[in-house]
Amino acid sequence: MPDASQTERILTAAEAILEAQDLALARDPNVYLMGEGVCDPKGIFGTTSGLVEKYGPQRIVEMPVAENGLTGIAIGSALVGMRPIMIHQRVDFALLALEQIFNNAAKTHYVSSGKHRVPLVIRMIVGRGWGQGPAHSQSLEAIFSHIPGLKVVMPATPADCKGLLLGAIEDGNPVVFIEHRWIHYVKGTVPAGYTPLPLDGPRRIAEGDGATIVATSLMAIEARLAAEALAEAGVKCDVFDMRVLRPLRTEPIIESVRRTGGLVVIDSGWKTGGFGAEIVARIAESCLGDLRAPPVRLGLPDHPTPSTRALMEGFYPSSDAIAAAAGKLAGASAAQIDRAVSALRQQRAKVSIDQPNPAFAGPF
Amino acid sequence: MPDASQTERILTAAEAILEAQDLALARDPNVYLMGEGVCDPKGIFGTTSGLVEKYGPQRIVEMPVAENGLTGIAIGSALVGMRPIMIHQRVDFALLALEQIFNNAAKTHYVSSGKHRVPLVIRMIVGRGWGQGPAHSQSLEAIFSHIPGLKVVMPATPADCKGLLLGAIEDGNPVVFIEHRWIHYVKGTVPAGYTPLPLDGPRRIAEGDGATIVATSLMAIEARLAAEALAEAGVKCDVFDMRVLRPLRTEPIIESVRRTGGLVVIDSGWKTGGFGAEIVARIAESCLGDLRAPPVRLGLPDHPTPSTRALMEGFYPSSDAIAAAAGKLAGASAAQIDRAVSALRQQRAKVSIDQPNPAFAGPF
Amino acid sequence: MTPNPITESHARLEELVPLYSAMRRIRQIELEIAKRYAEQKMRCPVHLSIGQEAIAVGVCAALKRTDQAVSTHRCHAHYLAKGGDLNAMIAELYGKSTGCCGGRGGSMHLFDTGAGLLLSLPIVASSIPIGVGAAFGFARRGEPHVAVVFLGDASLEEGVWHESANFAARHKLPVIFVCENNLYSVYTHLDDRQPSRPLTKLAEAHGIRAQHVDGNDLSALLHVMSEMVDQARNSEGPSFLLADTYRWLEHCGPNYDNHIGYRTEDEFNAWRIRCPVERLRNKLEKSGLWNAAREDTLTARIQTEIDAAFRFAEDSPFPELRTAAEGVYA
Amino acid sequence: MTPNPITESHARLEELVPLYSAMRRIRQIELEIAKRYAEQKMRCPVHLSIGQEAIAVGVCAALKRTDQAVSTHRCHAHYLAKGGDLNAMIAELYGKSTGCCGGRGGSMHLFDTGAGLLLSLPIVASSIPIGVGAAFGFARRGEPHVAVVFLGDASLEEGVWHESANFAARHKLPVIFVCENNLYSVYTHLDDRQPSRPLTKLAEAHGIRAQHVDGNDLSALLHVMSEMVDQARNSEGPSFLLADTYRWLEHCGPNYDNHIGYRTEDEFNAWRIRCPVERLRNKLEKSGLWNAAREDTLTARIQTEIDAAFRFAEDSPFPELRTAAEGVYA
Ligand SMILES: Cc1ncc(C[n+]2csc(CCOP(=O)(O)OP(=O)(O)O)c2C)c(N)n1
Ligand SMILES: Cc1ncc(C[n+]2csc(CCOP(=O)(O)OP(=O)(O)O)c2C)c(N)n1
Ligand SMILES: [Mg+2]
Ligand SMILES: [Mg+2]
Repeated sequence: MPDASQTERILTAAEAILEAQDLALARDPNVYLMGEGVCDPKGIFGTTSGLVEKYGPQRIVEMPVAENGLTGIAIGSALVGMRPIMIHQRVDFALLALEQIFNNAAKTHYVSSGKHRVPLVIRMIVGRGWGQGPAHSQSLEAIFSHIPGLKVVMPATPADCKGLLLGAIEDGNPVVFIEHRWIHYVKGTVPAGYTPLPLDGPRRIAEGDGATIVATSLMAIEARLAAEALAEAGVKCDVFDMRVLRPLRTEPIIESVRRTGGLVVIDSGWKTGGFGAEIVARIAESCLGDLRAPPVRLGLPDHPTPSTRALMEGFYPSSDAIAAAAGKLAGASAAQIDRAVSALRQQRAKVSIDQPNPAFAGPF
Repeated sequence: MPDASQTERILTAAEAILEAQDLALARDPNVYLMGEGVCDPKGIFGTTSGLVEKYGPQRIVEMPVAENGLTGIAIGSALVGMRPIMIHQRVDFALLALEQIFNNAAKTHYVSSGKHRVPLVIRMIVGRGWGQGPAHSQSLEAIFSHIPGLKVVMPATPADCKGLLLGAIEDGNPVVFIEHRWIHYVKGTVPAGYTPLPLDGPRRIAEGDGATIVATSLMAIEARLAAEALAEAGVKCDVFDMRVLRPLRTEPIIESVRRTGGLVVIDSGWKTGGFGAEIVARIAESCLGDLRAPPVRLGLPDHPTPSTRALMEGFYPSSDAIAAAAGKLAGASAAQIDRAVSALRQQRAKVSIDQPNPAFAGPF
Repeated sequence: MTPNPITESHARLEELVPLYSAMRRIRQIELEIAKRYAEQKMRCPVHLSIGQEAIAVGVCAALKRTDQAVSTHRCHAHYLAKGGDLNAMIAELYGKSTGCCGGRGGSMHLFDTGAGLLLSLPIVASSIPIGVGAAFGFARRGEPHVAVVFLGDASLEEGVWHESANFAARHKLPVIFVCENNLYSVYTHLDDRQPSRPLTKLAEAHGIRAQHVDGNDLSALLHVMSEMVDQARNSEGPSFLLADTYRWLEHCGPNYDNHIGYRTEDEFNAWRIRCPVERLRNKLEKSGLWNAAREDTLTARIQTEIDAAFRFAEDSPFPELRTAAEGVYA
Repeated sequence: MTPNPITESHARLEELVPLYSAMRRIRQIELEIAKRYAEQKMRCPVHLSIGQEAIAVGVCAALKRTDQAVSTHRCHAHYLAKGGDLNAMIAELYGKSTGCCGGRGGSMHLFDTGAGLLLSLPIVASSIPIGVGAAFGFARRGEPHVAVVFLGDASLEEGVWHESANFAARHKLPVIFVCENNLYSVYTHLDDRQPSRPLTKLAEAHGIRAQHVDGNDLSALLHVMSEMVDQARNSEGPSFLLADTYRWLEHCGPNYDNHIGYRTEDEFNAWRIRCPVERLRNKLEKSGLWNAAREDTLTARIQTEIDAAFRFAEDSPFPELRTAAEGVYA
């Protein structure tokens, strides 16, 4: 039980991530950080700031720009007892390292019949907005989630950023930890101390029998906003923040869909072949008869991310689109849906489409 | 219309692929082949045999073992007017090249607002059996199919191997052409001459109102066997050979499911997050009300490929499992299903689980 | 290791006058981008080349328009030096439909095949094999063009550089690798990323000729580059040009950042006085080829061009939203 | 370029007797695998090391059991020379539960941390960074072990080799890269893949000490390797050992394949007479340290061991099907 003093600790997710790493480094001498920029003055969007001063360059390891090789090096070190945390400032950079991640990180435990372990955390950050463009904004969780042997975590709250990251570092397996850049700014209560969370799947973050909304990372925040606005309009929905995409636990979602009869899934990445397809498929397999209407998937359309914000409108699913879809599934009246959608649009209009918050002014 | 002489041309798929490349090389001086082993005596399982003698090493380019760089080189050459065909003896090797494939091959046309084109075909071969093990047998079509800007083709017949490969070489886009190693041995009628096929999606290869079976590559062959055995037992099913996974055209499947009310999808790769999930999701979105029973997905279980054949039983979906699933969906009697399944099992028992055919004796 | 000095005649100096103007133009454009960045109308990351202009200009001066270069995230100077259209560049930064990529690319994707800047890419080292591939295409098609690959010191850490170099050497391709060593990858010094040894050895290991040049000395760059271009055109294979230089502003964005702690004011100042623009101006002035009046005229002419370009960008329409999904496939 | 010759004393020759036996053992085991492959009980690709045994033995003789090596698809000799269990290796080829990976890996995945063969991997060059990572771990944990990376000549074409070498050099890690240059990648000659220049330059480019050795001369290998191990243990950083050798059989499988056309019978014969096993035997015989009787005894002893290993493999149970999905996660 968190006590009163803990519930008052408000941190940004970036601070929560920094705190988790600090605690892990302090606790286990085998933990080390490796990434391009881990020691620099910007400290990976502040998530590694101060650590090199505290733990030294032997444990906060500045990395050459060589993602594949350094992933293999991290794996090799893990095989002899280290616990590396590797960091990529963009998910996109990890594309260079997939051979190491898919073959060596993911499979070595299995292939060795359990003799080897690869306790490796790979943090990677999804870029969005301010012209990040086609190769600095990809959210590739669908790809990682396809590979047995990997665990895939996408936190949405500061508390989860801390707790799930600690859980990932404690885990004996390779964990791909995908952070949305805009989540870094989110503030929330974070318990003090060493408080790892199990990597155990979805959490219900709103309740209701209207429809079931399933989302990850930033999309879980949009989904919660949507549910709140719908609730204001008199329609209550279940919202699940997936948190852990692999191993995939869908029981709570199945239970919910059985009750609500409606499903909206929101992908952070491309909809086609996205993570949401797996959720829809599992629901269709498990409780087809409970679906009162076709499930709805939201996600990125089938094209690369354009740099210009002029082509951005509607590119990312937003709370109003989620509210519209969920409201309809829940059988809300047009007036109710309208009320929720316009409230959300008003809210959104305060910040430009390519900024995480009004204070943001580039350059990345 | 193919004339009689054409319908008598029986080739293996490997021969059909060789013929397609030969025709394309003869026709367009900008076409060239590049791969590890394209010039060697084994000629990529015979699919490039004789080409270097005919076209010379300037056009049949032996490649250093450097998949990422050479993919970029192929892309660069495509940007200045060449039409490269790149070949990987295993899909797994392409993991090293995903940055180039996903970012540069897939996105350059879009990002350039149409000014650049990347007419690049990347052939990659799925290994199976004879102890190929975890890193020489992956079927990663789900990953490629997730990326806008790529086309993804998985042929199942010699005629499609030839026609779709010619179509892919003619296409102005990057095409990932995934060949199952066991398909190479399949024989069938192949039309003579330069006969490209449009990359236009699923083809119905068996007809019936019992259930709809959707599969790719070798699994389409297993599915056809299943449908044949079911038909013998009095149950007829629609079978679709997907052929093209991206861009994805599902209209014929939707039409079929509306009629049959049942869907079985078979993945060549891992089921979780596989291509089949997308098919199921689209069907649930498009014709939920027509599904009389939950859709069934078959595919690889959630673990790496073990090398030993002792752990192989049931690893790959086979015709009998497909027949059982489809028969049940079609409302067949237990006796009918039994009859089909046992016929298929008898057929299967003639070849060992880790061999494409009885003649195969290693080493790869 | 200090690069080889190059001596020059007055005649050669005269040839440098237009190149001086080209450098000055790039400097002034980059400064204007920096100045206007805070307006928040260029809503994309910008990696300015201030301090490094001599390399872009010296290298491109040795090329023909039909030769194709590829570049990186830090591509403004290369695009401009290779003859890219200023209007289309500024419009691209503004995300407008008149941008060289129709606004879809932003500042890290400046493409102009017509001018011979085939593309620039934001993933470190990702464009290296593309450039080698262009050279391979030229060779196979029997075209006399040369490909140039601009790369940063950090690119040399990516395996794909070596894979590309090996192939270029094996096939004696007409490609020139131009490495701008500005000592940093973002905020990380070369010494924190690589062992101490001459960077030229990385090319020589692949059997590629390498030369080390003062990257702030336009004249030296042009001299060495011209030789390399001749060799490439004569089917003598690839070369590697290592050019030492320094980035004045922050890695990404419009500001000076010597105060944040990753480098010293002293280091910056030592490079500041080696400004490639001032150095050449001094030389030209000493030779009577340049003076304050010409400088003023040049400044004014460039400013007129710049103002027009920004006006063009501001006045240009954004791409229409309905086009967002178009052009995924050819 | 010919490698440096090494001279040796009689005392040193005596030390070579057990290493000769080790080479002979590996040769005999590999020949037995080749002989029995047609039985179709070893149902996985096999990449035999016949002709290359000296490198495995010479390198591992300079190591302690606690040092860790990593290897490639062609790993049998490395596994055996490093002290891996023969029974577990043959059982692995048979896909049995008693295999060193429980049958899950097959011949390209021979893992035995206890013996110091951390792993072998079938993707070319994929184990290189793993070995460097092990060295990094040793250094960070203050453990005195050395890591050895066995790699083929084709590995040097993969970018990841360079990425790994750069990091190893930058951090002066206790790792030794042992490159077996057998001139071929599958059926493709080095000259078709790389430009002509000494392969040692690829290591030296990263500031790594390199030595070129006759890879069929066990004594030379041991000598150079011992020096490199000392340097690694003394925190003097990584080394690169280039060893020329030749693969006698086909790339993958049990047969001779000189007739299929990718190499000549002459080339094969030139290497055949440089057989590492025969060479050392001749030397030992000349020094009176070996004779036909000892050879016969050795052959018989090894054959007994081999027969037992194959019996062990044949008698061992397959893993149970119900375990197929187990152990995906720790
Ligand atoms: C593969 C990859 N890793 C990391 C990055 C982030 N990144 C962008 S620019 C840069 C530094 C590149 O340094 P250098 O090549 O020396 O060029 P410079 O910025 O100095 O011009 C890095 C690491 C990236 N874009 N791509
Ligand atoms: C990334 C990758 N590309 C291609 C292959 C196919 N392949 C297996 S072994 C081999 C040749 C390797 O040659 P070398 O490194 O010289 O080792 P050798 O076989 O001569 O011992 C190749 C290309 C592979 N396993 N991995
Ligand atoms: Mg730099
Ligand atoms: Mg070799």
